[in-house]
Amino acid sequence: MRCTRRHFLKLSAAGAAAAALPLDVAPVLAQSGPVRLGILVAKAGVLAPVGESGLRGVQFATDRINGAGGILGRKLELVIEEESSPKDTVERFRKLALQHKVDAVSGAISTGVGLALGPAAEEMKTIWLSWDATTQKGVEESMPKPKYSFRSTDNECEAVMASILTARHWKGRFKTVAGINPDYSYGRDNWAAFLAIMKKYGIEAQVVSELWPKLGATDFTSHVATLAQARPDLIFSCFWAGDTPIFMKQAHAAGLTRSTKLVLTTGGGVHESLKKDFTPEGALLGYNCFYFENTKASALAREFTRWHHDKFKEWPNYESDHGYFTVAAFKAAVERAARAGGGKWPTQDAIIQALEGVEAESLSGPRRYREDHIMEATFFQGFTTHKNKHDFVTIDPVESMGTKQIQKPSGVGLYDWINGWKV
Amino acid sequence: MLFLVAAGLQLVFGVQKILNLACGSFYALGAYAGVSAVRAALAAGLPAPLFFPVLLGAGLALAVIGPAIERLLRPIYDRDESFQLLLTFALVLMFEDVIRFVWGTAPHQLGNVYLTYGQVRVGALTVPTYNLVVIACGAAIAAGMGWFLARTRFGRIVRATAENREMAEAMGVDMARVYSRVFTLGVALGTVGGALVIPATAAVNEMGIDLIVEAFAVVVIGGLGSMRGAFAGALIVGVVKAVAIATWPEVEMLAIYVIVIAVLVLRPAGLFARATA
Amino acid sequence: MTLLEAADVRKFYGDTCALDGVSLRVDAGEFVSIIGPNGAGKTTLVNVLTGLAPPSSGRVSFKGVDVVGATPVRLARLGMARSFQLVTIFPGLSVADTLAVAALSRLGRSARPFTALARDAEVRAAVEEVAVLFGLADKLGRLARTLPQGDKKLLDVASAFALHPDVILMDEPTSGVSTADKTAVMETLVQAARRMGIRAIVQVEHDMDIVFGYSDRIVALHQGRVLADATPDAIRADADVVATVVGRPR
Amino acid sequence: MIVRALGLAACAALLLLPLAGLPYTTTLLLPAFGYAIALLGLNLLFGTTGLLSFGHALFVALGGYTAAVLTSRLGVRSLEIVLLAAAATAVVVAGPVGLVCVRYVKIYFGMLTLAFGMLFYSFLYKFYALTGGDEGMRVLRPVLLGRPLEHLDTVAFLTGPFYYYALAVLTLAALVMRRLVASPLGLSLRSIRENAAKAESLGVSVRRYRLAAFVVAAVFGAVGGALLVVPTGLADPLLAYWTHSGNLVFMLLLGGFDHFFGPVLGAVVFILLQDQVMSLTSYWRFLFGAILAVVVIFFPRGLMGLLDPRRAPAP
Repeated sequence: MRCTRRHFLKLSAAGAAAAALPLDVAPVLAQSGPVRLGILVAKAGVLAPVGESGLRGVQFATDRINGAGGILGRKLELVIEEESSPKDTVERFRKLALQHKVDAVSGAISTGVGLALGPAAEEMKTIWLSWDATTQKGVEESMPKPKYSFRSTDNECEAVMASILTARHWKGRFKTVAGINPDYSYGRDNWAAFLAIMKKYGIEAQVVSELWPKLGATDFTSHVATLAQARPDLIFSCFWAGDTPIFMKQAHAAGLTRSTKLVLTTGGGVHESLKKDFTPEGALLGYNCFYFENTKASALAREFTRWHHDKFKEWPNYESDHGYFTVAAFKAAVERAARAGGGKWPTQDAIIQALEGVEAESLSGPRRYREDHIMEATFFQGFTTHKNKHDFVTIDPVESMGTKQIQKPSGVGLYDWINGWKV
Repeated sequence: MLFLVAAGLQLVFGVQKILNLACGSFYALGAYAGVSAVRAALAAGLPAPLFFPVLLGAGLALAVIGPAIERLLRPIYDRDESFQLLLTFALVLMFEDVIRFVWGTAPHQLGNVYLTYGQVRVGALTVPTYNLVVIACGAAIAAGMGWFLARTRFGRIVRATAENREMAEAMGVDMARVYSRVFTLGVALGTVGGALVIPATAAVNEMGIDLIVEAFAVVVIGGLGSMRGAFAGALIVGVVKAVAIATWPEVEMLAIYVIVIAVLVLRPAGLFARATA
Repeated sequence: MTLLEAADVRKFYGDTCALDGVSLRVDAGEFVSIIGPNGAGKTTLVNVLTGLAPPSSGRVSFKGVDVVGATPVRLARLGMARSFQLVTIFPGLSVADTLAVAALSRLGRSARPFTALARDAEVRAAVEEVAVLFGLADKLGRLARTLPQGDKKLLDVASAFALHPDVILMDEPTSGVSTADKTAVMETLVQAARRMGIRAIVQVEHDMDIVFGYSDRIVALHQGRVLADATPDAIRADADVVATVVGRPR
Repeated sequence: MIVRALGLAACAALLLLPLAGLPYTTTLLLPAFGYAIALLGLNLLFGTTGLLSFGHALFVALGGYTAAVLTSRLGVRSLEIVLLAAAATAVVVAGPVGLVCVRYVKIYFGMLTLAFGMLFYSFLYKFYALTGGDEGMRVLRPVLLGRPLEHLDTVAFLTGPFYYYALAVLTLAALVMRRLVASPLGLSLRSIRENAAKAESLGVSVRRYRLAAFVVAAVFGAVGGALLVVPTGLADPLLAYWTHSGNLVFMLLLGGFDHFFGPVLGAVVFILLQDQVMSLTSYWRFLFGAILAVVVIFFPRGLMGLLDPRRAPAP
């Protein structure tokens, strides 16, 4: 470590200050070392692949930032802890805040964890930039105006977009629908949003079956049999984990995919496992907010996709982009606050203020945080095709919609908002 | 498939009086090994229709871990069952991470081999032939186990040990060997079960932990230590799940636990337990 | 006065008939021995009388109360105690604690959750009384499983005595005790019973010297039926019983 | 005595810890206190009565959800009332559940408790309108002894008043349990563990006392659970999942089930160990499995057995 004369003087000054005001020591010292960013990432269970993907995005962002000299000259350092049950994750969050004294925390995917972390972030007075953990009711009920937590996009964005596309392309071409969604809040929210939007568009589709397998289930034989009996014209599913290919495979084996229209709002999360063998063409497939083969992708996105494929032999998915954006947004906010504050390292309050409305380039184009701390992004969906160089399906053409169009605005209830649409 | 795991559980419990929580882990291991083996075999140029014996082989080969694990359990045979239960719980924790370490967190699957054998129509439903092959295989293993236990010399020794350990020991049966082999057989039932199911699904990290509870349900409903019970229990659980999903999906999970509790309360020895004192 | 009475008791295990119409009466002040070859139904009879196994049919009454189907706990409260053929103790409890379990039960204090056991003088006195009678007074602090075999047997019986029962049923009280010590054990038991005011003793016993030496009456069982029920002298004179049950008198 | 000296030192350390300026370590001990109380209960079942429950998490979750319902739905913020309500709920639930469970012993008892635990888990998960489903239910900061303490921020609240409150509840619980184990009822329960048939023949109503132990254990579990969720601020269904029950048994065994302070030590060591190992490697489950295996095979009496080897090992 270099120790210049000036550095030494600063330290002595800090020492003198310490003697007088011991409480002020930590911030002074903290501003000279690296910036510490706490990361909460799932490493086991259903969420593990998603967590890993998010961490890759964070690492890519960190490498780039540090390669370009860090944030205001300070290196970015990651402190990685595991996201598990809500109880344990809150404890990890506390460890990051109290023991590692991180400048901000990025991460968390599970809704339940998010519900616990939101208040914890407020209590610990630590900035928390969520990757995916987002929840409507809990946070709104107990934390109407969060100061420290910055949430991801709403749960239902992908369902809203998929529903609009369904109405646009398939209206009048189906009479019966069935839903098979994971048995937890995300699944329920998406299915409810889909039904509400169908109604809004005047599509009187009869629901012939509603199935709720456990999240991460590996056997859908009974579900598929039930669906085969119900013979829906359209099946809606917001599966996003390993259950997606399993369901598709078993549905395909039972002949269910031949004539039925499929809406898979979030299946792009495991896009590489959706092999052509069992995933039909013409299904509506959502990639959340990052599509790896977007022809309109930015140079940054291309660089990341290349890096990801070289390093992991896999094509990246959306969680990487969530992870990337949280880091990029933090950097942008610090720099924005520093510009406003005369170039000094900004205070936490200044960073928070700068995060509100901050815009940064993500892997999927520009993204921003709204003033109410909710992420704005672009979503990608489209109809599946087998015409590509891979053994799995891709989409063509790629449709994109911004959250301005598919996410309810600040302070409005989801269904009030939907009912207020002009269609 | 549940039947195979449950049968393994039953066998080990019947003979060694150990309730093996790790049976689900063997199932998961079998699934992962099955994927790897078939992938390697296909990459080596094996014609696709031959994948089935490869799966079986992978499942069976994996059973070599049986004797090692049995060795680990050996010091606590004479202790309270609670300790045995806990030791197998320790195995569950360890295997979960072993799998994660070796195969990573992403789901592993075998693309199209599922439909290599084509599909058949049963009534209004289209069923992959592979499912029938697996069902036939399960039935064959059930019948084989029955034959093995009833007719072979080793089978008789196993049954004698299950009935009365001291007596069998007094008659000169080498307990260490019997236990080792029985346990390995139990492991093999689990790993083969996992390997066979994999073409229809994908191997995921948490499949072991999830399966344990269901395997338990099967065993409790069927009666501890009873082969016939394992078969019947697996059928009951399967049917209850299917009916619940078709009629009232909300109660799928609940229904199984309610049945388990009802069986334990009304017929604690299970529906098919032998009348032993 | 009749303390314990069984009438026409039958007990089936599946298709096997263990007791086939057994009737038996025990009066106050009596020492009754049940004898018979292996499998005659002796232990089954004790189990039926003490509530461990309900009879398939027949009546059992204790102190004039119908006790068919009564649990061992209820019978213990009514004043019946038993010891077991194989040593039945609490391996991990000390001698004092073992006896205290019985003393508390007799005093109706087993369920008290918050009183300090160590400070209950009445229980301690009861424990010491029994311990002295059985020669266990200097071993009160030892864990039951560390006692020599003979002491384990005594502890088993002593804990039953500590209930201060009216009737005690002992299933082979001297089994596992060396021949030389058997008489001493029996002396201890009989003395203790007298001191503690136990009103009747029923025992199952194989050792004919002890049976004939202590009994007021002997009940001979054979294949689940009562073959004879008479005084020792009458039994000795019954050639049939001697041949099937007693064996050649020494 | 070394053990006594160590114990006193540990108590002193616990009392002084919040003053040492280690806020994280201090908050880390809070769940350990909750677990310790739950484990005291679990040990009354296992260590004293000889029944191994694989469903104790049911009652921990029950206490947690009682705290959640009271603080966030019904507006009852007094922690004293929350703890009493948790205890009362535990009695109401453990009564009928116990009545069914205590008819069985050993493996059957373990499986039945596991099934009930999973039944409750499914209930919490499925009836989301009532329970919040997978998202769980918020637990708001409680009021201690009628004092809102609103001027304190959460860290100060947790490491100050709440820390001592939890420690006091734990001390109280330990005293009550100590009394219980040394009472006639405690002896009756131990006699049941040692030999149920013999106990019965000596007039001990085995089932009734097992039920009593089950209910008391449940009360301790629920009180511990109610304290456990306060620092988290959330009660979620995973609290009732069977692996959580497994972890509880793990902690108990780690500490030592045949020593009175085993449960407390087990909870503290488990939490501290988990904290360290989780940060060290993502393969901490493997390490924990290995530790459990070693404990089960070589040190069945747990850490307390190592510290205090006066008694011969149980067979």
